[in-house]
Amino acid sequence: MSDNPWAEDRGNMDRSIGDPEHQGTIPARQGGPAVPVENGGPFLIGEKMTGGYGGADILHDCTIWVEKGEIAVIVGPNGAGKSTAMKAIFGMLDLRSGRVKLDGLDITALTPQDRVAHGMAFVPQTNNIFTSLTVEENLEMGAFLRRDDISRTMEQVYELFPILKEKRRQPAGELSGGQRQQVAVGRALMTEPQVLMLDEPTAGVSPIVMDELFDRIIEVARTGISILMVEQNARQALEIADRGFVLVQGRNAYTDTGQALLANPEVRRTFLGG
Amino acid sequence: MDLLNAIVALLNFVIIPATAYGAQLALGALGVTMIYGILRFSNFAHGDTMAFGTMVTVLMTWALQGWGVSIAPLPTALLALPVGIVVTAALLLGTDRVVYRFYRARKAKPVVLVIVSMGVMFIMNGLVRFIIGPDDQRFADGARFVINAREFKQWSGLDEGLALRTSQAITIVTAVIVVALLFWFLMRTRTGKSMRAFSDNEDLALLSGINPDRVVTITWMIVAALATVAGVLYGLDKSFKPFTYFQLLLPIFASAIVGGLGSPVGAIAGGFLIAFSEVTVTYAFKKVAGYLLPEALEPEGLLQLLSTDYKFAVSFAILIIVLLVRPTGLFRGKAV
Amino acid sequence: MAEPMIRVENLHKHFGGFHAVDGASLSIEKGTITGLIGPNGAGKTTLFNVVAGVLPPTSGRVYMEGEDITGLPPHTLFHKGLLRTFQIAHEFSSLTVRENLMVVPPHQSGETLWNAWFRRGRVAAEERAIAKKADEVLEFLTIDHLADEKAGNLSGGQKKLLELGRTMMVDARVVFLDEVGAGVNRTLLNTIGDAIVRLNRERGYTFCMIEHDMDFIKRLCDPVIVMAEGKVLAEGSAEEIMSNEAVIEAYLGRGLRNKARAAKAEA
Amino acid sequence: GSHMKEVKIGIILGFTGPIESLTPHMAAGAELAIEEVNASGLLLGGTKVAPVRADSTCIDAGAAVAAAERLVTAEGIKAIMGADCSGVTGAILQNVALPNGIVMISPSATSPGLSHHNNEDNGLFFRTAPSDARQGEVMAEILLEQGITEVALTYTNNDYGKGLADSFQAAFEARGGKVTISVPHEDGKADYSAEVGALAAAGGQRLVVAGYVDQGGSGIVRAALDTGAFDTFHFPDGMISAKLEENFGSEIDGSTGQHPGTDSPGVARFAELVGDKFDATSPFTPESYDAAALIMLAMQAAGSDDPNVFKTKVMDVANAPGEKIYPGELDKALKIIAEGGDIDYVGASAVELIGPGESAGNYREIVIKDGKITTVRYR
Amino acid sequence: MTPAIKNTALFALVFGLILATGFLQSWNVALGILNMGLISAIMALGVNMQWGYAGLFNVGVMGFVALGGLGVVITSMAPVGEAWAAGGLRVIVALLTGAGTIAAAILAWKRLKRHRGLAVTAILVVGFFVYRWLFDPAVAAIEAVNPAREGYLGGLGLPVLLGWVVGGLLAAGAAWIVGKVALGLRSDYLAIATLGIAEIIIAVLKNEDWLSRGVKNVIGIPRPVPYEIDLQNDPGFVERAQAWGLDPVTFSSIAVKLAYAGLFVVVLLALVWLAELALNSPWGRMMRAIRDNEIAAEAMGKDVTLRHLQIFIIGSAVCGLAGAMMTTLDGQLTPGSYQPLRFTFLIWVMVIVGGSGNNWGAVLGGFLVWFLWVEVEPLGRLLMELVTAPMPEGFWLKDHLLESAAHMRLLTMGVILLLVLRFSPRGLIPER
Ligand SMILES: Nc1ncnc2c1ncn2[C@@H]1O[C@H](COP(=O)(O)OP(=O)(O)OP(=O)(O)O)[C@@H](O)[C@H]1O
Ligand SMILES: Nc1ncnc2c1ncn2[C@@H]1O[C@H](COP(=O)(O)OP(=O)(O)OP(=O)(O)O)[C@@H](O)[C@H]1O
Ligand SMILES: CC(C)C[C@H](N)C(=O)O
Ligand SMILES: [Mg+2]
Ligand SMILES: [Mg+2]
Repeated sequence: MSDNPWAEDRGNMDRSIGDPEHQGTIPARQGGPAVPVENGGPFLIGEKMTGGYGGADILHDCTIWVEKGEIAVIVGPNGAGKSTAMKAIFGMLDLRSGRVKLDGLDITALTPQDRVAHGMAFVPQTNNIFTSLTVEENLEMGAFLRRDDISRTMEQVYELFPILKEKRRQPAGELSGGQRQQVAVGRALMTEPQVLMLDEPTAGVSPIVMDELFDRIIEVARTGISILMVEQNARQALEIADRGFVLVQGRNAYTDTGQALLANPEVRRTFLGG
Repeated sequence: MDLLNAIVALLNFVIIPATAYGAQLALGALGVTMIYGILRFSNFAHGDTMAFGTMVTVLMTWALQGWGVSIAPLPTALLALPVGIVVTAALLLGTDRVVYRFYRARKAKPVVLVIVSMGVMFIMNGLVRFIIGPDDQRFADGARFVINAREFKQWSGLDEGLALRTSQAITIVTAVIVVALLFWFLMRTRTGKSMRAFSDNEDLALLSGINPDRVVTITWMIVAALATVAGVLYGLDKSFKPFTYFQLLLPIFASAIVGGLGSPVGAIAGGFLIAFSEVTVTYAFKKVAGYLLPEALEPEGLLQLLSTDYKFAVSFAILIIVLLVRPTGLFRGKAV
Repeated sequence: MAEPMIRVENLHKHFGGFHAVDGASLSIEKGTITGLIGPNGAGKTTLFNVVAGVLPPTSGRVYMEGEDITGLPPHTLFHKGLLRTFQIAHEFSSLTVRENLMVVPPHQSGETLWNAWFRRGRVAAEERAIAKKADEVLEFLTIDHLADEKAGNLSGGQKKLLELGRTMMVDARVVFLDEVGAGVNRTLLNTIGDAIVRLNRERGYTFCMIEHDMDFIKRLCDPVIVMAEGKVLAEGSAEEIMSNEAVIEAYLGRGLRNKARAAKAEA
Repeated sequence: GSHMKEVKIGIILGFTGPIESLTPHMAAGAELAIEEVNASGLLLGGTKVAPVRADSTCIDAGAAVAAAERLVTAEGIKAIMGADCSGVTGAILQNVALPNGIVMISPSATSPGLSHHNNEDNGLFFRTAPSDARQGEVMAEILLEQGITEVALTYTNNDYGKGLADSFQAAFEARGGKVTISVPHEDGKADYSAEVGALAAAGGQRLVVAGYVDQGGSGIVRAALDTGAFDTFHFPDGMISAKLEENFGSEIDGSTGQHPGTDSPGVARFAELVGDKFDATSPFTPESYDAAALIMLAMQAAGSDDPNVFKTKVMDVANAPGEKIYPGELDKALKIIAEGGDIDYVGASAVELIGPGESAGNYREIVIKDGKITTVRYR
Repeated sequence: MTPAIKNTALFALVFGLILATGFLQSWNVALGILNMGLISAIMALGVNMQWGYAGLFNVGVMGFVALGGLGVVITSMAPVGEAWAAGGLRVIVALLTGAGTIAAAILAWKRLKRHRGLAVTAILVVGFFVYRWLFDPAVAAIEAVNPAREGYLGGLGLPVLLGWVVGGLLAAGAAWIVGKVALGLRSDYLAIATLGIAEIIIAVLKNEDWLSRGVKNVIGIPRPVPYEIDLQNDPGFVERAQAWGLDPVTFSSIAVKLAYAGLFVVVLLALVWLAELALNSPWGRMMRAIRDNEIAAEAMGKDVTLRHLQIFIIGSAVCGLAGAMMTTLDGQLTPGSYQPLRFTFLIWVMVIVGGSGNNWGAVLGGFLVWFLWVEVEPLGRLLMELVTAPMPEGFWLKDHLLESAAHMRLLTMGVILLLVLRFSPRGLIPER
């Protein structure tokens, strides 16, 4: 139950008066400016983040970072706070303490939209495409903040995901799960981000497409874009990761390179299914 | 048998009035559906928003008439329309600022917003009556007819007259222009697409850098324009009386829901469906049948399916039938 | 051979053009604890939802002990002894934990207004009995200290326990568990596992459980059914499944294919 | 005397609502009679009369009852000049006048349903207007005399419209006429195309509009003219006012109508008395003057402002025998009564109260000529 | 301040306001407000059951209230023998035919596999014509019976209090039909369905003269309490009044209002008692469970649709009962006066302001909002007089403001609703 007396609907399901399904969940925040800080440190870092959704804290002093052009992966049990950590880095929830820094700027105060303008892109775990818009419009929306010519980037995305070019006039809602996932990543790439954040990009995707996606992600990383992702397919993800974070109940349990974590028997046993 | 007379009678009493009424309903339903799609609640205050916009336009029209400004043969109200739209937009934005925004920020459930809109409805209802009073106001001027029934009879030599009022012609033309503009805006422009995106997936829109406040602002402005245009057209065609606008709520909602809430195409289709069924179901086909059938078969009764007492029961019946067969409305609105 | 507890025949469930369940056929034998595994989005939860009557199937049939139960509403199935828990906990958030359990027993006389008004003595007696039972269940689940807490305020794991507790309020015949283990602390998970086994042995409950934790599966389930892309991919004991090529390919995985690794090495 | 006594009379009319263009004249008519009496200073030994207005809204029974209740319990009025429309009149009578024992004289409520026999109204209710049972007959006669045998009929969907339509249809058909269709219309709707479509399809030589001029009635006429469905109409009382001329002018030339009215010498005197203060020919204005006058004359005759006392005198002063009293002669009447004489109030509308305390019914037949309402004759 | 004290204070405040009206204006007005306040409280209670207990959004309150009024008419008015003779039986047969046709159509739709569209259409068309053939002449005959005073079948001539029950049952019947249709749609479209059905009910009441005289109104409905006139003519009563130093006329109307108030209080308290018992029973727990999570409740064996239907019917019946009481108090049924703003949306304001989900909240809201609805008009006028006092006589703005004071009412209601929703979103007396 929420403590928000305005968000009560008394169980009302009446569709002729409201549309709760498509309602957003990201709370409106009062934005602030980005503040330059001392240089050095990782390219993007969420530092000692503590916070949650208004009730009890979900994250406790959680720190996540990624260097330029690197792939960082967050793994952990369900409900550990992986998605929450991503949201926190993207400014989708208020932190009680801790800060987020990007490229020498303290961006803790920025709203999510402003972070997009600062070169961050995010692909949520679910509901990550505009189902009623065509594939092409989805991509256009990705480039919403850009004022320059987007056709080149769009070509690149189509090169990366050829199937999308074929279906570009089709509403994205009609695509299969794997294709939707490609649209979602494509939309994010359209911002020409410096950091791409992916929340379980391979969820609901067949293994073949999953491999395909991992390939693409590596390719994207090679163009100098930092990648921060949450993965349930922890083994595959850690294999390609430069860095891995294991979260348990909102805390950093293990932090190491991907290979090292894979090699750690404790981690293998508890989180990777042996 | 007399095909021409039958066609003219049908045109005069069914097709032209229903088209004009349908266009007005469609414009009203478009406003409702825009709010539903983007702000995600059914706005009970929409009828009164229409009344407010029309009221401003009426006052402006009177002022213009007072100054002797006219664009005869077109009604002066068309000239006053932009003022009406601007003032209404200001009112809606103000309302959003002091009322709706608070709930939006708190992620209030749509049903809470609906109840809030009831409050706004009461206030606007009172406000309009406070300013212009509860009575009928006439503000139409300029030429009344494009085609006059009597003259048509003389000219054509038919028994049946055909009338096309200027207001009907304007209604249809304006509705076409407004709808075309709206669709061009939504389908082709960046802002329009961003609004569709917002309507589709609010969170993701935010993550794409779309500014929700801007979307909301533009939505209210479009709604103000649609409501004012719909209201003024309705007022020109019939007359302006605040209470009638409140009563339009039922057919407007029926149109929007039949078409599929949240779907602009649906709103238009719904508007015409409701208007045409209201008029045809209650029309007495005696005369038309009389022209078409040989004399021996001429009907005794009125051939009226339903007496006019129950005409708006028709909108409701259509609504139920459509929902039973297609629970999402004709054009697959958002409710799944 | 006796009729299986649940038999699913060529089941399809489409969402628009998307085939979430795409011709699945499987049986859950009486008295077993059947595991259901498969990649995310394989259609497991959807299959559950169809069997439990939450969603109507696009085509196909579901039988319970030979009786066709396709498309029956959940409350009817409940009375036939078919229960389910939810992957995302569906607690009654404004009710207390005890009330959450007390809601469950069917045919309570106090659920009829007439009795609530005019036979209060009988209702009160019944209430005491139900409350007592609820407290026993809470104690069993080690959350009796939370009995008067609003269920909305429980942690994720506790909500999962509550879900399980609800199935213990009645004499169920078959219980569908959707990821009871997810988000539940390991020691507690062992307790839950024990509870499941006990309910299975002592009360004869049949279980079908979706689970991602292979250790847990291995410990409890026989047989295990693997779903992928809406179809049944394999079936067998846990050991068989874990060495099944197709399953490894689709679900368990064995790391990335060479291409990805090569690409990485290059960089 | 040094200490002036004052008695209050409520004037409850629909100042807002569907006949708001009629009511200002009606109220002014009633107040004219009150001024006249006050000027004479002869009522009950110098008692002054104070009119108190309240809004009946014509249609909202709840609001009307509340307003009347306020006048009776808070303002302490002794009689009601009103109400105007039949529906609210019935409501006020039942819920306020009867329980509180207040005399009520309506100048314009014409519904046949208000004719109370058997003393159901405790002798408190009168009207200076005739019942529509009579108007229906007169209307049928007028039309048939003009050779009109087939009409379409539409009425405002309330007790007045429905009652009048019923009585007209019965009378018309009994005399061999034919009503092709009878369609109600709701007031306050802006769109009447469906109604006009049905009326046009049924056809008829003329369209009878038993509606209100400030409401749907005009809407129907407008739509019928625009579509060319009908060119001429027949209007009963609720439609006839200056507003009709203003709305349609010569577009409806040749249309006919009637409303309660007389050509008794009283009318001319009334017009003279009014001068250009307001429109003396507006429907129910003379009746309003008369209603107010009757209340005060009855008080004088009873020698009391207690409604339960003077209610018995209303019929006495209104009918023969006695000296005939015309508008402007109220002072004379008061004097005669004070001296113990008898009067027969004729007033502006040739008052003659019959059976249940209502006007016997004289009508003014009109025709629209060059966009003006002109009198054909009285009947 | 504990909730109990706060709630008592709120109720005390409202009754203080009514008492103040008695002292400042008149006791008649105060009792008038009290009586309608009681009726409003019952209406609010009905809506609160639907909305507060189950989240059902009913915007057709007006229709159920009107049906309650109809119940009173058909129960308590004297039967019109002549009309019954003219066509009473035929109308009944026609109505049964109509109902039978619909039942047959539904049955055909459910049973038939092939050609069912065709069969249903055929049944409906044939049924419609048979129905009209039976119905139209009967109605014409009935309405021809002394149309000025009767022209309808009249009622059963039973005691008017029985009419309250019948009113509730009529509303319940209508709710059953609406609920069957609207609650059965895949997505729930209850709001628009009730909005439409309310308008249709009013249209039926306005146009079916044979039933309740339509717009010609039924007046003179019998009363459960004595008539003022009779009291005034009763020497014993007059004596007592004079003994207490009261004017018999005023005293008689106050006595009658008090008698009504007594009846209404009994009904209200009985309803609140039943509602509270229900809410705190396993039934109430089940309803709350359904409201919290329909899917889970369904999985726990609760028939959600049936329960929704049940609560929808009960709530509507309570609204119908209140409507019957109101018609009795008015002594007349005037279909033309039913307006959604007054009978639907105002009731909603009461529920939301009072506190949805809480029976006492709804009752408080009923009293408070009704008081304001009545008193805002004179207060608004007073306010306007104050505001315009400095303006010169005859100044257009002054006249305009004074004239428009009546419209302050709607405005005030809106403002109150918004203020409560903003600062006390759970209402003045929130759900526990
Ligand atoms: N919008 C929300 N409001 C309140 N609590 C939430 C919200 N979203 C998530 N939570 C809670 O926060 C905790 C962490 O959730 P989160 O989504 O971060 O987990 P996760 O690690 O991403 O799990 P998964 O692997 O299942 O995606 C959970 O207990 C969850 O119930
Ligand atoms: N109501 C719905 N509408 C459209 N698609 C749906 C709906 N419900 C489920 N799906 C889709 O069906 C597919 C199967 O979903 P399901 O929840 O059954 O997967 P699962 O096997 O339970 O996965 P997980 O292990 O993640 O729980 C998913 O791709 C999901 O997106
Ligand atoms: C003023 C009149 C039009 C009133 C009408 N005669 C009635 O009884 O309602
Ligand atoms: Mg997650
Ligand atoms: Mg699942």
